Amino acid sequence: MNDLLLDVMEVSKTFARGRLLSREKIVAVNKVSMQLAAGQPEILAIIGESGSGKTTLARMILNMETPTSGRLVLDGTDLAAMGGNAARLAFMHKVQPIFQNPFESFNPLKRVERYLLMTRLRFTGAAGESTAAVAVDAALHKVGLSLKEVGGRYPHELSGGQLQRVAIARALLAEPKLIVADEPVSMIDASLRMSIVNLFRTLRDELGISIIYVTHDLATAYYISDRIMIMQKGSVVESGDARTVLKAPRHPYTRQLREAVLLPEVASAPAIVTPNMNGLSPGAPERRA
Amino acid sequence: MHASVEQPHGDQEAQPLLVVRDLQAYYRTSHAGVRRGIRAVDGVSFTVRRGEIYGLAGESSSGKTTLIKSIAGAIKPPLEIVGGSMEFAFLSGYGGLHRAARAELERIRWRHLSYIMQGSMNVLNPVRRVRSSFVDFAYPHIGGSLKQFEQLVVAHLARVKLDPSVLTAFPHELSGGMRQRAALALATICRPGFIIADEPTTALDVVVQKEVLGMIRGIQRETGSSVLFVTHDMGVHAHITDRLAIMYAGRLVEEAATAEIFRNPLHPYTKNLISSLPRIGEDAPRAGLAGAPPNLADPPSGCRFHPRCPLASEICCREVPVMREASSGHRVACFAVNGGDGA
Amino acid sequence: MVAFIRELLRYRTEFRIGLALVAVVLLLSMMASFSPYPPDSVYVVPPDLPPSLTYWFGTTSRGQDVFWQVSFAIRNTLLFGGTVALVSRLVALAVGLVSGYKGGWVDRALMSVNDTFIVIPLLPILVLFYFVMRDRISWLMLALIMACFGWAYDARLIRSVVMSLRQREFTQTSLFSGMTTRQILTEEHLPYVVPILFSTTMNNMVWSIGLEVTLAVLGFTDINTPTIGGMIYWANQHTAMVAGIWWWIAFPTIAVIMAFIGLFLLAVSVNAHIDPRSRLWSTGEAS
Amino acid sequence: MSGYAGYVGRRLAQFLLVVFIGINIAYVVTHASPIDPVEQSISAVTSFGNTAPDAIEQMRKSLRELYGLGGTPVQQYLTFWKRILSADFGPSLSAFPTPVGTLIGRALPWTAGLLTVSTLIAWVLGNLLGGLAGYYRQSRGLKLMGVIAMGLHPIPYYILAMLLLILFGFIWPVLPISGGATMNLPQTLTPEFVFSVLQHAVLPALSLILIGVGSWFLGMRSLVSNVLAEDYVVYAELAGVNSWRILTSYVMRNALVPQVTGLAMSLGGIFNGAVITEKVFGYPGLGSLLVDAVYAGDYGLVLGVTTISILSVSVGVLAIDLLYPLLDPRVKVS
Repeated sequence: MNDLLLDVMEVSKTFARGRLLSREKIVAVNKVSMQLAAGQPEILAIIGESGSGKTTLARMILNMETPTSGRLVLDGTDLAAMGGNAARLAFMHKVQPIFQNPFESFNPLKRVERYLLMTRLRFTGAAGESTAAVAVDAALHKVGLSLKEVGGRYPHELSGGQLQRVAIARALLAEPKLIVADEPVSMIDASLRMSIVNLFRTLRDELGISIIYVTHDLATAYYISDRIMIMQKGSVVESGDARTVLKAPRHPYTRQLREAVLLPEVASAPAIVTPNMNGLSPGAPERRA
Repeated sequence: MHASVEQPHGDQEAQPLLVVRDLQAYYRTSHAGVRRGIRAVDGVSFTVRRGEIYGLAGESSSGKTTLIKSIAGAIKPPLEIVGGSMEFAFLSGYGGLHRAARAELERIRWRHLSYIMQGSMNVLNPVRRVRSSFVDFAYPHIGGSLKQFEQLVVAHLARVKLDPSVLTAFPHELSGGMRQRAALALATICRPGFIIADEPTTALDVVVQKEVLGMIRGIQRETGSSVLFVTHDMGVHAHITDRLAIMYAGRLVEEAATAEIFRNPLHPYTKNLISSLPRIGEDAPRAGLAGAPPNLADPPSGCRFHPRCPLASEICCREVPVMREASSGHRVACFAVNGGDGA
Repeated sequence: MVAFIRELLRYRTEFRIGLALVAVVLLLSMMASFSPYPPDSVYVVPPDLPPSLTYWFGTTSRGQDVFWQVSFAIRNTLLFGGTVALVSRLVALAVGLVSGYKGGWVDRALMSVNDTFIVIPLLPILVLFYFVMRDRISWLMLALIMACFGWAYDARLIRSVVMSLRQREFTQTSLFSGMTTRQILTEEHLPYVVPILFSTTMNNMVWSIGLEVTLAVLGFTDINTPTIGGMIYWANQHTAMVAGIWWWIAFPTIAVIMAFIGLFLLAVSVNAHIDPRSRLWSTGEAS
Repeated sequence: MSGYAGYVGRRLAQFLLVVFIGINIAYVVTHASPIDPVEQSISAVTSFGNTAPDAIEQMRKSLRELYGLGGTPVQQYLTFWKRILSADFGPSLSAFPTPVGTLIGRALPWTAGLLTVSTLIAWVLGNLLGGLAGYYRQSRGLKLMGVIAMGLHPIPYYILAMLLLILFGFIWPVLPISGGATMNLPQTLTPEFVFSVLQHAVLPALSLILIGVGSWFLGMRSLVSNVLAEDYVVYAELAGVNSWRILTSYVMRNALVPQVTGLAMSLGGIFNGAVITEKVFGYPGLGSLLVDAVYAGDYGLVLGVTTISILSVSVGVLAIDLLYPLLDPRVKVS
């Protein structure tokens, strides 16, 4: 029991739609189990399309949603049995989230450093604002920023990439063991995306933090994750070592996803000719491999 | 005014469909005596040929959305066309849709020029059946009896693998993919010569996205339309476009046949965009670019990419590089590639 | 907050006009403290005099100075509206917050009751209330019973704001930054609720004052406390219009209409300014 | 279609809840009084003249029952409901021995007619003009109308009605200012009678319409400016769809959806206004009946009018709710 950081046991989540008379149940997550080992930091990607239940699962791990059935145990604590403010703080000390939309992650009316300082003061018992500020600056340096750049700024004064870095720095300030990131780069510009993705790798290797990376993007998942889990309509259809699964998918759905990835390689196939300039029959090259 | 509407299937096949020359589109606001300008599109020139899918790639602040709005003639304050021209094969002499007469526009729109919009999940009127959208949009251009028209619509829907029953459905009764295909059918039913597609598949799941892209390609081949295809997703560009232009901070930085761009990117920005794309099966580390895209209210001097450019030299801070042909059909705006003097 | 008000002053003509109207009415009501006559004494001045330099707004058939009467009346009327608004705000805020944050069946149950209170026609019930209370009805009692009905529509508004706030990601960021629920409510969410609270307060005052005037004109309130409605009631009792004592009705009417339009414009302009789209429009801060 | 059935079920449940809570409020209000309402009513009635002692006794008995003053609290409560459900409010005290039900039955059509017609006119006109004002932002005439609406909307019914009364009663007396029809006309469907009814309805209707129009106008105008930014409108504009078509089928059609909900929500308030208007113009509807009943101390009549008001407003709301899916196809899946 103790050698697991996270133990998800047969969790399900159903949502009821409609009211009183016309009730229908939607199974968002269906008996999903998964484990993360303690002391062995890794990046686990949960992959799925919209409606696959990946976000609901992530929210259950973050205790933002209560499972309909099944159990979640984080570092020895059963999430269902967790009561009281102290227990909640202790939980958030271990698990921190990164959200999809960096522009929405901070209150537009407040300065962003407020959240950084708050996190430090609440979770690590930092003595006073000035020691907290030192830690905040250090955390910002880990994500390639500094308190000088970020201090006193409102969210709209920072770019999406900067804000997502601040969000990661904030999570780091709680010194968590696990970070749950739901589509953390899908709204980040292409030129900045990989530096954020690489950051997750650094967190794993240098800070020993495990990361659950929720995404629809197979390519980035392949790039950074150690293990992956493919979800379809609430169930896990395939899971295992990222490279093995993505290079040789077994489940038909995984194969379908794998084939739908639009790869630049297709275009660099040598059969390409310059488009015909003479209009009517567009000289679109045959590209299907 | 020598404006005239030409048939898309006339004899001037070699004539390009759209020529954009040195377009400048700014957002200008003035309040409390302070004038501010955001130079969202600043000197963009390119040509869309007949029957090709011309791709435009750029990130969120690159100005690509403003460029699309300008071409579509959807100019509302504070957006202004400050300079340059846009000449369409089917509408010459005006220098852009925003200057065309109303009657002219009514004739052109949807018949010669249609759109597939960003977020086109929501382009169908939510309180009316899908059929009425087809009638409103296309019937005035196609004419004939309503019955014939409906037969035509049904036949066209089959091209996007939609059942005729979608016509009697309300938009909310269709799935996201079905709505997207209905929007695609709506945009192509008049067989327009030119289609502007703005992030048409961004909101779709990957499997559906691939299917819809295939349909766009199929219809485009059949009708011989030209498509201006805008998306930030390089994978989509690789899959569907014939030629590709890369936009950065309001200007084009590179343009070539899509395959050429992916095989031999010249501009340092493009190089990074392509080399940073992760690929399944490749384990080499990818690096993102340092810095952030510039604020267009106060862009960097000279080449707007120079603060983030690994190759930047002193001239890049001073002078603006122009697009020059590096090899046949491959244009790039970079001093490091084109050599020092800029012009 | 200060910046918000400064922006309103700068970009919203409605806000400026509203503020000016409300200021005039407030000034008039504050004059009441300097009245040479107690509000309820009659025949202190010669009756039925038209407006003049001595009696600015003329005098009534009951020998009262209309100017000082209007001053007392508008003060009491505003106090009445303020009391109703204050009490009903407490209910609206409580219901809106609970409904919005709790969600689920609590929300559904509260909103069912809420919608009921929106729909029920209040005037017959107030009349019924007067009927059973008769002379024992007091100013405060009426204010409280109106407050019991005046919260529902605004509770719905507050609920919808709260629901969207709860959904927003920054709320989760605050939670995972270790903020307490109280902190999230007061520091993160309150700034979004305050403008709504303000504009609904203005609208609620318009509503309750309108009802009070109506009831008073019909004689269904405590007619001995001078209010705007009470003044019109007495004027009607003395058939002032037929007798040509128009100033007895005209001045209180003008005062209350100024109050109404002023309060309403304040509400409208704040509302419009919260809406980000129209805010961009007016401040010209596009994109 | 099961989605529609579910919707209807929910609306019916809400309807029953409104009636239940409304009647309970009436019960609590009548039982909150510290004074004996029966004796008070009787003294109010008897002070008007000589009433036979046995009639007074009968009244007292009927009133005590109506108030539910006999028996345990539970029995009182049940009796109260029984009388309301059987629509039996006893004889009217002021028009003894005519039953309260008859008086209400006479007054109800006047109110229903006035209210329906004026609300419909105000709603249609306000939405039409507001829609145009939101769409053609630059039009000076429509801008001016916006200013007028802003000024008219917050004025309470009584004040506006009074202003109209002064205007058309004293300054420019062209319209009848009191009553539902000319007194001595037989109440049958003769052209004279109909004309007289219409003529008498002009002023009360006008006051209701003037205030109503303002609020619908302002609501619609802001809704339209929101709808204008929706993708489907922008898209239709880009597609060169005829601008009248865009205004009607796209902009107004979608903006109307919340306005229908708004109509249902404000029906109670509109009814309040009608009560006042009727009193000001001496219109023979529920409002006048209610006010006169209070003056006459007629408890049964006051209670009867109150409960009927709650009931008829709820029915009106239910009717609008049930028509709503015709306008918004999305409710079926909600």
